[in-house]
Amino acid sequence: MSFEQLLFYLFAAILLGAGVSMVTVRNPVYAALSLIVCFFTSAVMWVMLEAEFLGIVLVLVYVGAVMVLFLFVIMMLDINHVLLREGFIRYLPVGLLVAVIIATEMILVLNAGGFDADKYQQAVRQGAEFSNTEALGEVLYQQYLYPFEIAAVILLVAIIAAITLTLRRRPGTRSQNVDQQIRVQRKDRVRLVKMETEK
Amino acid sequence: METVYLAIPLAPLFGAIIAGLFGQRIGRSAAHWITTGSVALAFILSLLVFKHITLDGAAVYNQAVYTWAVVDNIKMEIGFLIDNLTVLMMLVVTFVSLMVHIYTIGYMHDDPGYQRFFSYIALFTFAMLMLVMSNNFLQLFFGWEAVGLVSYLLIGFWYKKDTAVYANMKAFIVNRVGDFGFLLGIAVILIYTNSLDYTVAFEKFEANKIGMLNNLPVSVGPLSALDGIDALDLALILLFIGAMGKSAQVPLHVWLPDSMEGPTPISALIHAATMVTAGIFMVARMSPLYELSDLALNIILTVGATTAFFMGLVGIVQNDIKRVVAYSTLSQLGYMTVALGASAYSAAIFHLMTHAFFKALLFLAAGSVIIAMHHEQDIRKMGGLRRYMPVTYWTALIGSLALIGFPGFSGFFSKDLIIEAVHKSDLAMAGYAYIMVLLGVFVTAFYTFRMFFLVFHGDERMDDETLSHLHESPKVVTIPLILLAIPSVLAGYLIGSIPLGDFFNQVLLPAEEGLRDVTTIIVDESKHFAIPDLQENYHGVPGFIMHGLLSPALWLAAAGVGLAWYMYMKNDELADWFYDRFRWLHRLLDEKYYLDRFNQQVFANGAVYLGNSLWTLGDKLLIDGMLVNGAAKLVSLGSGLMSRLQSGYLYHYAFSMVLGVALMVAWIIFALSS
Amino acid sequence: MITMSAFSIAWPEVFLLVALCLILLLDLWVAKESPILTYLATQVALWTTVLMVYGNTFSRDTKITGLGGMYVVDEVGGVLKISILLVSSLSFAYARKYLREQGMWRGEFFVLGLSGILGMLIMVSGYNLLVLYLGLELLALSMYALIAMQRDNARATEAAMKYFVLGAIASGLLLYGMSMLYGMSGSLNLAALHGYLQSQAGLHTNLLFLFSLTFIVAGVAFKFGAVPFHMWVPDVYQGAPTAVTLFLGSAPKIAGLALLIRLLAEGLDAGQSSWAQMLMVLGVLSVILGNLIAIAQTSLKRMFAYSTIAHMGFILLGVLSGSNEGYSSAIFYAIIYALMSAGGFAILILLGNRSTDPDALDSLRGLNERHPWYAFIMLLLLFSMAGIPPTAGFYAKLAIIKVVMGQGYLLVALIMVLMSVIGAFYYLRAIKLMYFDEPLDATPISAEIDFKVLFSVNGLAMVILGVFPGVLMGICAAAVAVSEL
Amino acid sequence: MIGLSHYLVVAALLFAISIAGMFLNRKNMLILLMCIELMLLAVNLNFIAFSHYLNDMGGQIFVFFILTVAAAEAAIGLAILVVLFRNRLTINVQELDELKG
Amino acid sequence: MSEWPILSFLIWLPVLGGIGVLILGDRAGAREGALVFAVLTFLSSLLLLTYDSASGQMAFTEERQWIDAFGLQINYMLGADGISIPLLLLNTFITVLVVLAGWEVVQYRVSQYMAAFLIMEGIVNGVFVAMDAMLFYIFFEAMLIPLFLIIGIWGGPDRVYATIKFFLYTFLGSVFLLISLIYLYSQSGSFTLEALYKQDFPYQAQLLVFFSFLVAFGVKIPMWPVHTWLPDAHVEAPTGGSVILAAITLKVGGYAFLRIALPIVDDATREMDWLVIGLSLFAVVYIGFIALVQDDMKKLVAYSSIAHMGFVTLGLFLIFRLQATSLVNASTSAVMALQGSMVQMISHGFISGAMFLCIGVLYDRMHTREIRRYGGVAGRMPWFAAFFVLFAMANAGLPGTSGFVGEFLVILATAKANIWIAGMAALTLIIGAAYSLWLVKRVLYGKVDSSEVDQLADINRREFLILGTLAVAVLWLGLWPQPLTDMMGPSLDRMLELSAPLATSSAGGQS
Repeated sequence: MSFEQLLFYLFAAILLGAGVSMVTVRNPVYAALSLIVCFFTSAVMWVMLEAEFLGIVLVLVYVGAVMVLFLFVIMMLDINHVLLREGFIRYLPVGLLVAVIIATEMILVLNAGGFDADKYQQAVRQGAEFSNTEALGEVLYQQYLYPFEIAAVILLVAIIAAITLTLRRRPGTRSQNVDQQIRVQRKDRVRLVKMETEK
Repeated sequence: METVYLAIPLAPLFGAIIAGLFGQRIGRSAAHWITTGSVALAFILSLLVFKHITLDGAAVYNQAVYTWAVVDNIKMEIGFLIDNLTVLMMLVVTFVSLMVHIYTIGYMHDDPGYQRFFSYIALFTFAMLMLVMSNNFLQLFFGWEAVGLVSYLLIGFWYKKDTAVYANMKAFIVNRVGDFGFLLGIAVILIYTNSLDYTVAFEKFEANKIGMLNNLPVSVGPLSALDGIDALDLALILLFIGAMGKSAQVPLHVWLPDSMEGPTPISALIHAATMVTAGIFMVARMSPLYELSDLALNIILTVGATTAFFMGLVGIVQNDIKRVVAYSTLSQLGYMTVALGASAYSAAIFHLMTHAFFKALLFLAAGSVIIAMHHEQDIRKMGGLRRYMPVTYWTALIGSLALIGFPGFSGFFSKDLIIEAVHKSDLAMAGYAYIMVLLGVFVTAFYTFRMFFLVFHGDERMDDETLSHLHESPKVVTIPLILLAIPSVLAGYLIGSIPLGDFFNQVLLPAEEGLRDVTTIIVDESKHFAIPDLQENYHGVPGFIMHGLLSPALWLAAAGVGLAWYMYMKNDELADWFYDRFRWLHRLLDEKYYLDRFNQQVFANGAVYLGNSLWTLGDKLLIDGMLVNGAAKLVSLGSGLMSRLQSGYLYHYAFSMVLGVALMVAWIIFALSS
Repeated sequence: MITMSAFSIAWPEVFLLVALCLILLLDLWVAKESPILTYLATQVALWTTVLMVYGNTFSRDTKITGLGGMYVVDEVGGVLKISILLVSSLSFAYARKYLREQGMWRGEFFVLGLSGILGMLIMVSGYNLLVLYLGLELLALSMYALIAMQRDNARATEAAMKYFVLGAIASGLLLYGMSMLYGMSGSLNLAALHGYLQSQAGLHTNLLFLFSLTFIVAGVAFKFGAVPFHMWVPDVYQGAPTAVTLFLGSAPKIAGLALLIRLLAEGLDAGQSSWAQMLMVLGVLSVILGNLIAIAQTSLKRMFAYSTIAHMGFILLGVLSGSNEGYSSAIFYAIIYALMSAGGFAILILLGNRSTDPDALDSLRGLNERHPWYAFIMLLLLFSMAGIPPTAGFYAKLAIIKVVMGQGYLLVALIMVLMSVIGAFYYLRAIKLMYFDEPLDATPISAEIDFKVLFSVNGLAMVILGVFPGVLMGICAAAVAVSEL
Repeated sequence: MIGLSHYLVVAALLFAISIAGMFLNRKNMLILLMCIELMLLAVNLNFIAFSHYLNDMGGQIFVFFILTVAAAEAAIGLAILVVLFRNRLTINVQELDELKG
Repeated sequence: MSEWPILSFLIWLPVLGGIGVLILGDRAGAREGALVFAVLTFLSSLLLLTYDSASGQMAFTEERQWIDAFGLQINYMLGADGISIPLLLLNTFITVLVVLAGWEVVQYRVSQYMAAFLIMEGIVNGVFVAMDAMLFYIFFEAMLIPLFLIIGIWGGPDRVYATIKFFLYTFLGSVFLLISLIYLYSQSGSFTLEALYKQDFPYQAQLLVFFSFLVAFGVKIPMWPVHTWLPDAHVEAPTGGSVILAAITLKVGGYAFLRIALPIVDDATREMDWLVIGLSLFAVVYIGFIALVQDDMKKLVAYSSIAHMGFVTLGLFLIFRLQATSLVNASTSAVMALQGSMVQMISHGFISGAMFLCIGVLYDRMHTREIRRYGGVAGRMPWFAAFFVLFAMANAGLPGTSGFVGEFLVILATAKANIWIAGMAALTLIIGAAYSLWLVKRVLYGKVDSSEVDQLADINRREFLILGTLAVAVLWLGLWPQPLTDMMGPSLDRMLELSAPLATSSAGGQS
């Protein structure tokens, strides 16, 4: 078994293990952490696949930004995570069953030999002088300019959306909404309620 | 002449329309003047035609008036066939109708529906004339149904009377049963002759007489199940079923007695003199066909004989004056039918004529009595009326004598002729028929005079109130009685010229080679020699009377009268004795052989029951309940269940998506691996 | 090497993006005083884009690609884009009343709406798996935001959450399929993909291809809301603010069809025999399930949601033939459907006012009493949805059924018609409420003139298109014919 | 020697785990979001493996964009989550069933 | 033929009129406007009488390319011949009466009411003149919409059930029609009827198509066992609705059988005629008995309509057997059967319409259709009674009224094919009389024992006018049907030639 294989199996194991723990641990913080582990390990795998830049990005952007965001939210809405696993065992068999079925199906297909074609065999190894980042950059900015722009729009939209959804005035500050006041009508303020007489 | 022919039916129609639509506006007298006038006109014109055709011996008129429709190259027309038979009928119809019109003026005097009544009877006259003047089956059926309609309207004239509206519905529906056969008969004839014209039918059937079934289309379809039955027989029997309906032959007679719920004048006009004889007329008209089928003739003979005797029998136990007359009508119609069966068509028509006169007379007389009795019709509550209403008495006597066939009176000639004919006939059923008609004579005599004595003789059994007002009826009533009494006596003396003469031997259409010439009435001498025989040894009226005196019929009649006189004038214990002794018989007759009850139970209630069960089980339960609403319920049930799938839980949704993919993948894997 | 000038081919999209940013600023600075401005600007932007698309598309006579083969211009695209834009502008016009009454009037609505539309346009002319995916996401993200915009409306947020999670899963599936395709062909470009698959023999037995196909179809089916990927539709339709539902329910369906056509008809047409079967299963299931469940509904929005599922089933069944007729009739159906559903939801906006945001089927009660004309328009819309001639809906169904029978799927055709009989039932029930029942409340129905006019036109269009369906049909057919799919 | 299919299998397993996670966890919306991230991760692994074995940059580009979009998605998702929490004071998936039928 | 597109005019004039009335709204003039349009349409439909019936060919034809896309070619193709023209006239005529009938009675949403009927008229005209199968289908379906609303809005208490039942029933029937039309198109490449006549389809396919036709048109006519929508619909519908339903829409089914089912899938029809004949006879008897026991007047008349339409189908489907009869004389009477059916349709249009109008007259006064609530009406409403008796008698097929002609011809023709069938059919003489007269007896005759009946006022001028016109029509058709039969004859010959030509017909005549 070559060193590479060793690495692969090791990290694959960690990756999957972390994944499993993510869906099984009771504390969301642990879940987030195990997800981070997933990211790390897969970053390693990507590097093994000579996608260094993306590996770095994954760690920086994901672990650095997204997961932090997750954790932030977790902290913000502190949830009673004792309840979080109620009935977990009950659904476990079904969940496992589904997962197993899916997995077996996929593996069946993937190992059916579709990818034994020799065009997948000669994965050329670049030399040390090769810069994945540069290559990526060239392709990105020369061929994939259009998607790049779209991605920009997506981010813009994400910003707008996030703000629209979450930004709200402080409850304390008093300010009047003029057009509301102008448009107000009787039925907005007065509501006739019909009630049962108490027995 | 065409215009005259046209005018004869149209005049009453015109009168009817005027009186009917504008009756309220023009008032009572105007209404009866117009209608009576129009009928009178029709009568006079008929006389004119009589002179033209019969006396001057003009050729038979057989023309279309207008084409009703041409379908599938078959001309369906409205047209007239005017020969002696027609003329005779026209005279009878218009005359009696005229009498009844006049009579009605008095009889219905203070009835709110005065105008309506007149328009009806005028309308009836029109319909009846169309019927008798027709030269094709279509128009025959038209008239056939039209008279039925009018009789329906007239029976139910007093529509507030439940019995009346029940009777008129019964009458129409029973007649419809007859028409059912009649229409099919016409259809079969059409199949064979491809035409609805009388003469064509006569010709074609004459051309290929017997066993036409084999080379004819009816072999298509299950009629082949009727193989062996000559299609002609079939057609004629079906037609006769129609006649049975109209002419109230057993078992389709049930409507006639009930029809007495209508006003008396129409009982006289429709249910004695004219409409009910339509069947007789039709068969006579079809004689060229009926001559070809012994089977049909036998059936006719049997039915007629049965009616003649058994209906008369019922007449004995009736106490309603009109019903007695009605049953006598039934039995007289039976006589005519018997005559037809014995292929003594001329005799039948002759009796039809005489009967029209004396029966109308009897009815009108009864009506006059009823007026006097303030619409009391029970003969047990009458008696001794002779003193109070002489005219009615005498005319009634004449009528009764004519009815029982007292020598010299019209009835005698016609009835004896029939009995003789039956006697001479050698059809299979002739023997049975002969006995029946003979017994019938006795019965007739008995019930007729039972009624007569109970009404006019003996002590007055009515209450003093009515007794105080008893008086003879007004002129408008009595005049028609007298006018009708005359022919009731004299009509008989035409025997030499009409039934036994060559009155009916007019050629309808010229003979072609291989065919006999078709005349109004054809009797196949080779087989049915009754009438020819009688014609030979007929030596004038006196001889006929002499011969009559020796025949059993007369003595039976005498016996009947005598018995009646003894039982109801001398000692009435006898009646009670009979009553006690033959209680069952009395019951049977009183219940009219339970026929009405049977019809009511089986047909009327049966139909309703069937309808209800079909409706509730078939339509409501099976189709609507199970199929239609059932399907709807099923769908809504299914949708309810399916909407449960939408649990609202995110993981279920996700699960369903994943499951979908998983299944699709599984599907392809299996599809490829297999 | 792609230079900025290359973007000239995509100038409708570019313009729309610019307009979007401008409107964002406009809303920030000006709209405080006159909120109407944002709306007007949006409409102007949309209509200008329409003109641009028209000029951009129909000035050329053949299909051309640009931006490194990632952007395609053809007549189908043109027709789809224009209809998307028009329908969207219609939905905005309807939305206005709702937004004002429900206190939802914020510039972001229009901005996000526009970004969604931009996403659709990108999808329509995307000629590369990546571009299609990005377009899809752009649309999806805007939609999530729009749905959740009514922040203090629990139902809306629930709907948004559900839509978000399921949508993410769906795009995950789609991506997985794309990755597989990429793995097989080594290319993301549809043209290349097409070429590669053409070269492959025995594609319909190629396990990997079918595998990836399954995921692709699943991803697209989700956008359509075809069974079993339909679960989001009813909840989202009901939960979302009516204005958003209206928008979500109309234009994106056309975009979804575009995605379907680009991916399956152009990219994977070699595997038509295979995906046809999948689409058939999904389509039949949708037609059955949608119509059946719709009967049980008491909420109008939810009922429309299920009926949408059924309609989408029809579209899928139309596409599966893989023939030009099929595609064009599917496009025809999609356009007609978009109009119908826009009108259908508009009635709810119409019935609503400051105090009420109607959703129940009963809110239609006695509409004929309250306002005969609106009732009549709604009647036309409903009959059109039920597919009763002489309304446009009938011809849409007719065309699809004809295509299906042309393929020899008699049984499928039978199921379709039988289900549309069942479907007729719940539309009739709605009509019954409007015409045969007494109104619950007699509050007068008020709307501004533009709303009235648009609503009337929308309804009458169903009849006009029903009497002269030839025109639109012709356009669709011609477009498909020219752009050699 | 590590072949393409090794990576693919790992990705597949990851995918399956994420799906199982979605189904198993009925309480915490956050875990659901994380599962989505996991799913995308699996896809990314696919792409990168392919791009490596095909010597084609396209795959990596795709991953690049997926990362971008995923980030955006996460942002919006979390935003919605927060709003949801504000409305319901819970992010319990099981209590998210007001809309059904 | 004529430069002026009279047929299009007949379709679109009333439709536009209806829209006009709708826009006019409930303010005054809705009635007058509707009347004007109805009369205008009627008058212009009289122009069709210029049709030269001897030819038997399609006349007044119009043809326009309408839809040509997605491989669908639908033509706006109109034409009228001796078969359609009488039905057209019937339709335009009845509509006028219906508008009059609703004059005072309808007070709720008058404009919508009138508009619905006008639009209905236009659509039905379309059905009768469409020469393109798909066009026919479109009109055939479109009919449902106005009728649905008429019954639903102005209907009785149980109207919702009735109207939805009616709609779904008929819709279910017609979707099969749609499928088979598309199939026929895919085979022959054209929707025009003429083309479909020429095309010869494989037998198995014909069989399927035939059954779909049977369902589609059988529901419309309606035939047993798919008739149950009719009584409900009639009972709930307003008077005008019932009249249109009975007088016009039922005819569409018969017309469709004659124009589409018989000629296009003739082989299958020939093989299957026993089925339809059986069903028809069953209808005549079974339904007759059911009609007997109804205690709701409208239900009674509705059921009697079904029985009468049984005669229509009987006549239509006998032609094959008739053509197969080997005869001593030339005629096979097949034409007679067709004539009978057509006349029966027209006359039933008059009679049933009249009956429902009569019931309407009573209903407007007493607001009940329960027979037992009546009795002795004749005393209070003599004129009404006269009309009612006349129409009841016509309903019972009394000679001299139109009701007789059709039954007479059909029975005569039937007897030629098979005397037993004729016998069964002729039972209607008895049953028909029974239920008609029993109705008359219970409603008109007897003592007046309810105060309401005692209050009844006789018919007013308007009602008199309506019933009077119908009475004239009924009598005219009964006393002199020749103009009608002459007009239809040649066209029917043509249809017969298309459906059951003598040469081939002997093949499968009996089965």
